[in-house]
Amino acid sequence: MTSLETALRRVRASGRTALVPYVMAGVTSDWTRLVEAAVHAGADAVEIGLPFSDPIMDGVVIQEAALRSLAAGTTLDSVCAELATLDVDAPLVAMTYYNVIHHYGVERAAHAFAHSSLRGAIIPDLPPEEAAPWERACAQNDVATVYLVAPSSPPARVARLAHATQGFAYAAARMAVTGSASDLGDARRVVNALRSVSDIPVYVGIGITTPDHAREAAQFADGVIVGSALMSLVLDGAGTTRVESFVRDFRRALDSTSTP
Amino acid sequence: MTSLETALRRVRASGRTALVPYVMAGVTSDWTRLVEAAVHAGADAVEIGLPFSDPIMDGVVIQEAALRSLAAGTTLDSVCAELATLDVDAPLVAMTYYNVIHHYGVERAAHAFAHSSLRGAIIPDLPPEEAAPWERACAQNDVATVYLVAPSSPPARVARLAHATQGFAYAAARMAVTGSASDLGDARRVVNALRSVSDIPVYVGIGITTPDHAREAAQFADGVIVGSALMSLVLDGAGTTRVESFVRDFRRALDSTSTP
Amino acid sequence: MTDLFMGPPDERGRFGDFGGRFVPEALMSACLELDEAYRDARVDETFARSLERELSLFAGRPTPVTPLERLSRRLDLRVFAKREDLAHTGSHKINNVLGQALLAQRMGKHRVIAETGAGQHGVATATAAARLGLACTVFMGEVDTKRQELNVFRMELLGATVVPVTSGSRTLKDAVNEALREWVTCVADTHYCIGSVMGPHPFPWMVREFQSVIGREAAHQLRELGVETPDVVVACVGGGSNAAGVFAGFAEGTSRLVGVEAAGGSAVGVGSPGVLHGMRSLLIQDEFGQIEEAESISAGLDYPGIGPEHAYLAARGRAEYVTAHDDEVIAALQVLSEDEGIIPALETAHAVAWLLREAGRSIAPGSTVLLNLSGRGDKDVAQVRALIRGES
Amino acid sequence: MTDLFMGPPDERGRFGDFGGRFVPEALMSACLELDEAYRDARVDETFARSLERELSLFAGRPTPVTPLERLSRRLDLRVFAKREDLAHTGSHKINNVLGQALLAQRMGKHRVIAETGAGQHGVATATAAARLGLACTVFMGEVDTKRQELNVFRMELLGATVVPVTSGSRTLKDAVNEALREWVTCVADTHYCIGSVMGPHPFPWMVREFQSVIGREAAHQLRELGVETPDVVVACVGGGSNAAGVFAGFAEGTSRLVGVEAAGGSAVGVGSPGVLHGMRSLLIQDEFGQIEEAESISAGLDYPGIGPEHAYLAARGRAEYVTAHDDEVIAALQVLSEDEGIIPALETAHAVAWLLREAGRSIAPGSTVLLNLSGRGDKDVAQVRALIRGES
Ligand SMILES: Cc1ncc(COP(=O)(O)O)c(C=O)c1O
Ligand SMILES: Cc1ncc(COP(=O)(O)O)c(C=O)c1O
Repeated sequence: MTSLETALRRVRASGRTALVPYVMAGVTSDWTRLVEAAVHAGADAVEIGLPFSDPIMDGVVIQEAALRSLAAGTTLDSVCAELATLDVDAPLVAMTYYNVIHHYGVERAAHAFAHSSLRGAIIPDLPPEEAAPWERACAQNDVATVYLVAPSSPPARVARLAHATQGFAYAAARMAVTGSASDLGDARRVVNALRSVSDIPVYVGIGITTPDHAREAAQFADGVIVGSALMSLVLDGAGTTRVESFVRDFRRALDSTSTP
Repeated sequence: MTSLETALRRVRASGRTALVPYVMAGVTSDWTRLVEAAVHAGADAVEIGLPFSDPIMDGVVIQEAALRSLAAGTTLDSVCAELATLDVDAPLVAMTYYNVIHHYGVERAAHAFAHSSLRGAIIPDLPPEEAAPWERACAQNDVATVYLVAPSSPPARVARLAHATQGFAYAAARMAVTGSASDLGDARRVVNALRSVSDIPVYVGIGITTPDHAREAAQFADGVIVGSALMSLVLDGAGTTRVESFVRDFRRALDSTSTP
Repeated sequence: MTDLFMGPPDERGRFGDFGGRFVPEALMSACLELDEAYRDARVDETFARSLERELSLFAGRPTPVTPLERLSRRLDLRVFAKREDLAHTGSHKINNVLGQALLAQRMGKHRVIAETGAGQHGVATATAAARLGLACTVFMGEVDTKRQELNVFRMELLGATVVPVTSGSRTLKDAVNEALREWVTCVADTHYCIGSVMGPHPFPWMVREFQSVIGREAAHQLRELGVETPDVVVACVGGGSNAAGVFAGFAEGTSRLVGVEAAGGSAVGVGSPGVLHGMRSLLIQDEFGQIEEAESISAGLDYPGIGPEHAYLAARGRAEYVTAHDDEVIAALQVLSEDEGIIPALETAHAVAWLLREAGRSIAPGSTVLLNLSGRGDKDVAQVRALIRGES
Repeated sequence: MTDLFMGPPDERGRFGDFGGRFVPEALMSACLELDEAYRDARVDETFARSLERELSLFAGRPTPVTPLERLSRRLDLRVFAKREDLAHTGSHKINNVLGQALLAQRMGKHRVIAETGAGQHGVATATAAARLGLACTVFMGEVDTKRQELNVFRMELLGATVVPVTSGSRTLKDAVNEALREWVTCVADTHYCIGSVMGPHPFPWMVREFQSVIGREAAHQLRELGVETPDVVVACVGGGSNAAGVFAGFAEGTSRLVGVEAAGGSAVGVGSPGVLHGMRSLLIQDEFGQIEEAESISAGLDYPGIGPEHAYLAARGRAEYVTAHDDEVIAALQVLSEDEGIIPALETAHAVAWLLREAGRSIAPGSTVLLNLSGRGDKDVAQVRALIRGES
């Protein structure tokens, strides 16, 4: 079992619904401070976006964040170097597109992630069918390969993805890119499908915009991922304080439903 | 023999090279005065243009004269009516396009011409092959049907045209529309071809712009037609005096070569 | 209807009272030479083979006959389209110019001249000239050269010289005048490649014959699609070459033949007999025989006359000539585009407009209709856009 | 060269190391469903017949192979052109969209979406959708919607909705991104009709198969013209669909296969392996794996990648990929126009430019060359005019 999964199972075991905010690396010059603020406010893990020029699973907010980050010169190396200066307990999970990894080299990338506290990676355009080299490299470096499950995934595929995913399973609440709508969509159905074949922690993402959504998701999922809502604030100029209070609001909402 | 031909043969018999200036009817409000001026200055006949919207054998000068005339409301009837007020000895020859005649009615037109001292008609787009009804109408009204002969006309055709033409034969000096170039072109060859099959008076036109041309043509032709050069003056504002002196210059040039 | 329609004209180039050869003497020899050369070529197998080769290998013939299924459902008819829009350069014009350019070459002429309105015939002529290595000059009303700048450039790309015509109304009619004036000066080495079934004999006949490949192909293709004789054959009419071409395949049968003119350029509807551009036909003219301007949104129909054979077919009742208004035309263009994925030329849309209007009226439900799709609308898209948006 | 080139890819959609299916989970089922539906359709005679019918009756296939005699003389070669410019909508794009639209219909989808750069593929897709009665949405970079206003209107006339894409560089690459994003939301009833031999498996294979009609026809037509095996087969390459289509008819033989990319968009020349738009192929990217903009005067070649099968053919040396510069391209467009009366698309002119450059160099005198004339230049005339006049 990956150390990410061990950690996240521990969170679930503690009766806590996991909160996973998303921060695009390099979106601002003090982005690592934003990560710290999120953790300080109660994040159980943080998704770290590594920007890609053509993020096909992302809506306008995260696209914009990626463009700003790229314009500022962000690279895989620069992110890893900056993460090295971070001091947070919560595990970090990279989110990027395969070309960034492919170009860097899968083994080098897994190695670099491991040395920068990135304990997992979500690569939405890398399905398990294409992932063998990457999975091998991750396995050697204790980097969890996290897969998404979509509302359209048929049962056999849910089983396959549930088996392949590590750390947690990412249940997409809807057929849409990030930041699209604002409700829980098909989340419950996707989560249940996963539950029926696996006991890995299941987190819901895509469409979680408000603490209310989070509270509702907490009824059936092990965690929630909050991406565009947070990045939208940051694009509008929010600093650490605002980020901290935003994340804290989600934390409180989740805690209000947790069964300790 | 048409009365036009009788008159023009008489001119030739007198040892005089015929001078035939062209005046577009209606080009100015005093156009009939221009005709009189031309006759006064020594014209042996005058070509009277009846304007047509699409004068394909005419160059820019006569096109422009036709447009002005049409814009002023000139019609076949108005021309005939105005000609009735004219008092000149020299025979008048209409020059127009077939649609004007066709639309008016061939018999009516020949009749109207005859009653307006128009004793001949040049219709460049009406070849003898298409002219039977018109020739009949003209015959009944003593209107001469004048045909053009071109440098491209082969011998058999020259003979045919020489036979069909009445009054005079119009020898086109060149393969061109009126007002195109300024020299005698193939005139001599065309005239000779006509001479070899007929003794009808042969006049040269198309390209006779200066008294020198006229003098040269007089060496082999029975007459010259001066169209665009004169109309060009009129378009530029020349009145009766200027027209008279212009025609007189041609007269003098012709007379200087005549063999009385 | 036992007459033989659409055979050769008489000796003098007449279709009944229409046609003939009303040209200046300077052009007479050229017309006679052309007549002889054409009569000779049309029975010459080598010529037929060269033309057939250029039509198929270069111009993309045969063009298909397309069953228009969605439009048919809309109109409760069985509509088929003869797809001249797919011929090289985008309309039927190429059929004629290839024939004439090959004939010019055969006659030893090394140059062609042509008139053009919006530029379709000019582009087609420049194309055929480039293909065969002939020099080419195109006369185009100055007004049109400005309206259709891109077609001017197209002709220039093809190596042609475009001469803006500044006489008269500076549009198509004047371009013909100017081409005739030019031809007078250069008949010896130049062929005048006229763009429709008009002009002096043998042009109306010859151009119809070159275009009749449309009707021959279509009759054969319809039979292959199970249609022995279409109830209706409809085409737009400017000078009338595409209509003549398609009618030629059906004139001997019982099909109803319909030519659709622009309401603002209806030589049959409002015209009267007259003589212009070398032919006796129906013309739009004033009470004094002065030719008037045709007016239509479609440049290709802006001709104040009609080919003499059409005047004859109208007089004899073998074909009927109707009109379509500008607004129906735009609507028809939209219907065909949306229903069938074919944006027709504005000219062609006149025929479509009549079809939309008459389906279920003078065309009985279930009738079989052959629509001659004379050209594609790409050339008209900017204009249609402006018209729809009310910008012009 | 005993390998069987241009057969089906392997189970995972790979041509050697290239291809595959790098898509978000939300699109995985759609890709699998499409794969299955396509495998089923390709062996179904009814499907084959419908496609064959639309290609011939609607799109005008077969397009001819034209011997380019004057160009051949100029170059001391025997050049033949496969005339995709004569296909409906003016390029080879229609072959692919008709196949995909019929497949979409067969899969019960009632809507298609597509990306487009300059608009050719968008117009083709809108056309096929209109013809079959499918709804259609086309994604087009905002920059391109402004550069190509008339193509936007054309698509609208055909009943399609055009969505300007404001993300990223607002051009073709971003239009693909946006189409994929849209597809995620509507896979159930919508087919993504991709415009070239790119994207996730089965697209590169399927699009090549739909385009292979070009090569099949051409091989047959050349034989009829007495050419057993052309020495050279040359095509321009954007995504690579027209090249793949023509190569497919000759890959098993000994012809030299040449793909010509724009010098400013040479995925083979300056690209490196990477993953984009669902495929592993050669891409133009920076040292960090960020995709770069392709730059060319020809919008249809402005794609920073190349179809995976081309990457494979290049890697195996079965085809070679070369480039042409903007100025040679303009000159080549002029030469073909003047010599043969065919104004090619700017994309196509890249292939012509290479031919002009290499005749007598790497192409021995007297060689037989098949040029894939992928499209007509009408769409480019305004741009070419501005370029020649130095206005842009
Ligand atoms: C597409 C199209 N159809 C019809 C016409 C009208 O000509 P005609 O009546 O000779 O076919 C034109 C003339 O330019 C045209 O371009
Ligand atoms: C005429 C033409 N040729 C070529 C291309 C390039 O596409 P592909 O490489 O897929 O054939 C395009 C694309 O729009 C095109 O319009």
